[in-house]
Amino acid sequence: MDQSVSLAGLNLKNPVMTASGTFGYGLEFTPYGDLAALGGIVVKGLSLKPREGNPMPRIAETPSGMLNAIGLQNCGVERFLSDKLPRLPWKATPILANLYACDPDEFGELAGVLAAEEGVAALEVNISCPNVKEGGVLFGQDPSQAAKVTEAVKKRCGSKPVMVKLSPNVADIVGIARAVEAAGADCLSLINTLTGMAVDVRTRKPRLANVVGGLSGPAVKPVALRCVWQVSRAVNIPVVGMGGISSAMDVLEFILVGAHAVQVGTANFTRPDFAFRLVEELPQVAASMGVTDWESFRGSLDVG
Amino acid sequence: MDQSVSLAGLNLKNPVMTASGTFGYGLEFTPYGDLAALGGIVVKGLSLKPREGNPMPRIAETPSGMLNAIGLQNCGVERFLSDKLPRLPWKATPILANLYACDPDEFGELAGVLAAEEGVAALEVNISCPNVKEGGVLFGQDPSQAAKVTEAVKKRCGSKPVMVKLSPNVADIVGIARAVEAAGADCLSLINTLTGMAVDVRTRKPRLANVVGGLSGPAVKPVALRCVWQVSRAVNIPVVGMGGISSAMDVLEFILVGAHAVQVGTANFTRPDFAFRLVEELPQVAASMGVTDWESFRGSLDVG
Amino acid sequence: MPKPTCQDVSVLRITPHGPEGLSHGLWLIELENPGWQAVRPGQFAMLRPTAWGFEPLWARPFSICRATPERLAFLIQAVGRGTRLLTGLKQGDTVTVWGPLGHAFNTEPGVRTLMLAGGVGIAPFVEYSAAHPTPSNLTLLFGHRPPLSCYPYEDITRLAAASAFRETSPQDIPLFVARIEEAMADHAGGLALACGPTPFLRTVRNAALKLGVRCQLSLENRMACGIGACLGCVATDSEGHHVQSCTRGPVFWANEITL
Amino acid sequence: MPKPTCQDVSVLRITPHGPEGLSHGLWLIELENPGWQAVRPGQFAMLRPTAWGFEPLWARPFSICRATPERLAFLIQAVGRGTRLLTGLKQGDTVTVWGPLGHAFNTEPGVRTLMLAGGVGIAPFVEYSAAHPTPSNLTLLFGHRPPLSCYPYEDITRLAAASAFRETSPQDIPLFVARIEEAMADHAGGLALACGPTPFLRTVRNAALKLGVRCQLSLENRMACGIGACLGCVATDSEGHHVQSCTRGPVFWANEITL
Ligand SMILES: Cc1cc2nc3c(=O)[nH]c(=O)nc-3n(C[C@H](O)[C@H](O)[C@H](O)COP(=O)(O)OP(=O)(O)OC[C@H]3O[C@@H](n4cnc5c(N)ncnc54)[C@H](O)[C@@H]3O)c2cc1C
Ligand SMILES: Cc1cc2nc3c(=O)[nH]c(=O)nc-3n(C[C@H](O)[C@H](O)[C@H](O)COP(=O)(O)OP(=O)(O)OC[C@H]3O[C@@H](n4cnc5c(N)ncnc54)[C@H](O)[C@@H]3O)c2cc1C
Ligand SMILES: Cc1cc2nc3c(=O)[nH]c(=O)nc-3n(C[C@H](O)[C@H](O)[C@H](O)COP(=O)(O)O)c2cc1C
Ligand SMILES: Cc1cc2nc3c(=O)[nH]c(=O)nc-3n(C[C@H](O)[C@H](O)[C@H](O)COP(=O)(O)O)c2cc1C
Ligand code: FES
Ligand code: FES
Repeated sequence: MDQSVSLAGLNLKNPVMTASGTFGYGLEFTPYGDLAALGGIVVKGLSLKPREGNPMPRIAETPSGMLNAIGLQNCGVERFLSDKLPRLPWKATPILANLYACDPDEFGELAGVLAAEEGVAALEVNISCPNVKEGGVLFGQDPSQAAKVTEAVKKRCGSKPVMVKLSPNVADIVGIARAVEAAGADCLSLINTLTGMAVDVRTRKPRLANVVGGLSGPAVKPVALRCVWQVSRAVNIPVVGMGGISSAMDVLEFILVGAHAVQVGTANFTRPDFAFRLVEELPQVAASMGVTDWESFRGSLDVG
Repeated sequence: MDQSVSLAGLNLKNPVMTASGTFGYGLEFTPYGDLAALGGIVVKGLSLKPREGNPMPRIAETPSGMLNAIGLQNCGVERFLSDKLPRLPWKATPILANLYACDPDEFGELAGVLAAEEGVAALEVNISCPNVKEGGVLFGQDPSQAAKVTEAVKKRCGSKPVMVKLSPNVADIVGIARAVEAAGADCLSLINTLTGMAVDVRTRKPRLANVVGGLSGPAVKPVALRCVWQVSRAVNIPVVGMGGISSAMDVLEFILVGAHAVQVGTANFTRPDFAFRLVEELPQVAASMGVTDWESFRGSLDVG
Repeated sequence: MPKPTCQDVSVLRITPHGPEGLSHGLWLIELENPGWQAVRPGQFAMLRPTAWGFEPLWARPFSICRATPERLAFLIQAVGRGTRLLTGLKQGDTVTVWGPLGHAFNTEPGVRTLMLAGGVGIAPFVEYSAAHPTPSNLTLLFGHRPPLSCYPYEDITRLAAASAFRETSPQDIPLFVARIEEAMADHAGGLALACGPTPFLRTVRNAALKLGVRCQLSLENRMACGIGACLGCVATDSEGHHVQSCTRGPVFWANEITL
Repeated sequence: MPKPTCQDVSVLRITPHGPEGLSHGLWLIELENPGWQAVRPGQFAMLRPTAWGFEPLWARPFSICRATPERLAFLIQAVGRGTRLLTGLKQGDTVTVWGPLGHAFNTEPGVRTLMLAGGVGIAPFVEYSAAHPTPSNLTLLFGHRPPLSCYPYEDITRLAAASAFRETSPQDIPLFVARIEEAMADHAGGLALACGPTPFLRTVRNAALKLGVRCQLSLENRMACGIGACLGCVATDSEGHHVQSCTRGPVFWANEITL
């Protein structure tokens, strides 16, 4: 079957993208597979200026998952555009920039810089990072703030599609999704990490220097599926699902509940060729499940 | 060391209670251990009238966790008081009734009936069940609703302590906790389950007839620890922690972040003698971690 | 009824059942008997390799296929993650086991009794035939897909009359249904006992109600605790009430539940 | 530098190291070499038994102790969940391995080189000594707690001068520190290389800076990906920047990072 997916004007070879922060700038993975084979690549969250991120330790393993509090360490948008982007196969596969800023104006400025680059196919707006003090997840917990950021980005993004990334740390994710849709988002991605914590009884210290961090991996998949199901039924823009995807069957589960495409995150750490293998396996697994085209399969969950 | 804990007027032999809905009415576990050895027993959620709960299937396994959508099936308060409570060792260990109702008045009425019973040591108010249509988690997502339910129960509870059980499905659990404290709660327990979902690609159906259900087990422990840490620092009433506890070390983790006591839930399904074994192991594990008394250990997390 | 217990015991022996058991995923697992005195046929146990961390989380329920003072035997078909991990155990590995659980099949010595088994549903009838005081009153009708040697069929034929029906294509199903109805009709006034997949139990139940045969069914609902606590395994009784199939069953009178 | 690869390979051999390795949890694991041509001493690999579902989630990093065209050997100390599961593997089990990763120790044939190893930190020096063109320029100082036979110490003494210091009580630490400083002083103008636990590296670093010895340290930061993508393993360089210890290290010049 034809694996391609069209998403808010982007043409993806297949529905499998890699998630921001779990696939570096893409280049780290070149030894392990052909980047151009992926449906899309979302690079590590970028800010206007370089950021050193949080102190160590920043990561901890948890049951079927992990916590991270990287704190958006990144090389800054300038170095990304000069050093990284030119080496990525942006003509062959969409490269999505993930944006992080401290206020709507700064989001707008960053969006302007990135959208002007031919090699940037779309913008993913991170209003849901739990690991930074200013802004971060707070934007994603308040519908009006979320809308403001979306508007600021939309104003500066030119013709590039804008995908807004939602936080699961809310009572009503549908409310946020609707606010962001109304503010002009072209597409939604979800979920970002759940706020969590781990401690070491021996040392009586938190396992993360930042104390709290973001939970990801298979442990959160049930929450992610629920969010994608709720949101994709409530909005008219496409939804990109993620959270714990670790097999081709998981990809199908997200599409079944309504996702147009997916992102693979934490599973990239279980082996660096993970995403490439997934892309290879997907057609056969889809066929074995009787999926004949994405269109008819998407959202076909039978809730009786 | 002395394992006992005093909690809002209750004297617990040790800090380990069993969580509502995971330990039946207690009686199911009599072949596997001495109920009187437990710190406390919280029985399955009770309503004024018997409830049949949700249709099948109601449970699904997930990575390091499970989903349930039992829908508060229970025998009703009357049969609980006539058939179950008299057979429980309520003189030897505190029996806590877990209350579920559809509105504040009904909560109050139920509280009145239960509080009048000598064998009921305290009331746990479930404002956070994600598996029922009316009320349920909605009370737990709105500070003013949560306060109303708390007040209604407090008005009818006589001298019995009232513990309010919080939902993690909120943006700001501290806000709910403070509202409930202000409304007169004697104690808080958290977390109830996270709303999640699982699907079967082969049949294209949800794995739960109710579509969504509550996620519990080790997978959610990082979220639970974070909630307990945030809430116990913010309120002046004691906090009972739960969510994924599956070892004596986990019990210590919850006390380290600020819990007075804990509840063990899903782990009871991994072996029916789980809670009894945990109670036996705890003193030795605590000693090996240098814990000399609960008081000084509680909340002693060193966040630098 | 003696109290159930929960204990960690060793795997004494684990082998595919018969020469073709390996390729069809049918295994016989023998565990140390943790001191269970009076296992009644139709009862089950929950099994969980002690080395499973918390992934997978739940134990799995299995009918007790054979109980001697030294050992408990289970017939296990590898169908999913849990059963694949269980059948990958090695001799000497430790398994946490609790039981014996649930209600057994009726044993009515003087009554002609028909045992209806589908696939691994044959397991409890091994113990049932062995423990029955008058096996000459017993008849087995066994429907199966993998070869007969994958099942402990001969352990039963040694004691009771038996016939087997191998289903090789979906067209065989109506033929098997006819065989079931025929056997049931032949046991009017007797007792029929069934264990197998739900569609099979439905067929049996319909036939029993139609023909007026007293009939018990052993349900295979998903279970987390096995002891009546989680309410995850409920069946619906004839009055529409939800009853735990682990403690009120797994063996129910066919007319007392809906399927 | 040849590209790293990620592959599934078989365990060829797995044994406790020496007669007392079992009781001290020190193991030698030999894997099929997945075709890595040019492993440089000090590089590491990420290891993850392919059968681990997603619990535990991460692979674990280990120094390449020895590389031949047929096999890769790792010296692994069981210290936690992951290493306990790894050392419980059996011959024939499959392991996912990616590498060779990171920067190696400098090899400067004409320069007197001091190898400072703490515990399992001895691992990379086995390959280092074997690959060194002039091992007569090498000296090993090895600090350890379990008996010497638990470590591949003799593989090094066959080629290079070596001395070992066994720490049996906390009072021994200042003595070992003195030995380190003495050996460093003796290598002024030479090169010092260190691998071991962080407190040990700190000692080495302080001595190197004090005595002005050119010195490289191999860091043991927690790692998730091993390839520079997760930013979970960063060290702080002398300008206060966070740099990935997996790709910019694990071997750093002592004056270029803070500890
Ligand atoms: C009382 C009773 C007696 C049984 N006796 C036997 C027996 O003697 N031999 C045998 O091979 N099997 C028996 N079964 C079925 C056996 O328990 C399931 O095949 C097994 O639980 C499947 O687990 P899995 O992880 O391999 O399958 P998966 O399908 O991967 O499991 C998914 C989930 O569904 C549950 N599940 C799936 N199928 C069943 C099922 N049919 N019954 C209950 N839970 C299920 C599992 O607990 C698991 O959590 C019995 C079931 C019951 C209730
Ligand atoms: C470059 C490098 C080379 C190494 N070489 C060797 C070697 O040759 N032999 C050897 O025995 N060990 C070596 N280690 C240490 C080894 O990786 C850890 O002992 C191992 O990861 C511990 O895993 P665990 O699950 O058993 O321990 P746990 O403490 O249970 O693990 C908890 C978490 O912490 C991480 N972790 C704990 N300790 C360390 C540590 N010291 N380094 C990195 N991560 C850690 C683990 O990844 C795990 O996620 C090396 C580490 C690095 C970074
Ligand atoms: C180490 C790490 C770093 C991350 N960094 C970012 C980031 O910079 N921007 C962002 O939007 N999401 C970030 N995320 C979130 C992921 O993109 C993804 O939303 C989340 O991990 C859930 O998917 P998963 O369970 O497949 O990992 C990060 C996740 C991890 C584990
Ligand atoms: C099967 C099941 C039934 C539950 N029923 C109730 C209930 O009736 N009332 C309630 O307050 N919580 C109920 N809970 C939630 C638990 O008490 C507990 O809050 C939650 O499972 C988290 O703890 P755990 O991870 O240790 O299970 C139930 C949980 C499970 C798994
Ligand atoms: S399996 Fe838990 S109630 Fe039956
Ligand atoms: S381990 Fe992931 S960046 Fe170093």
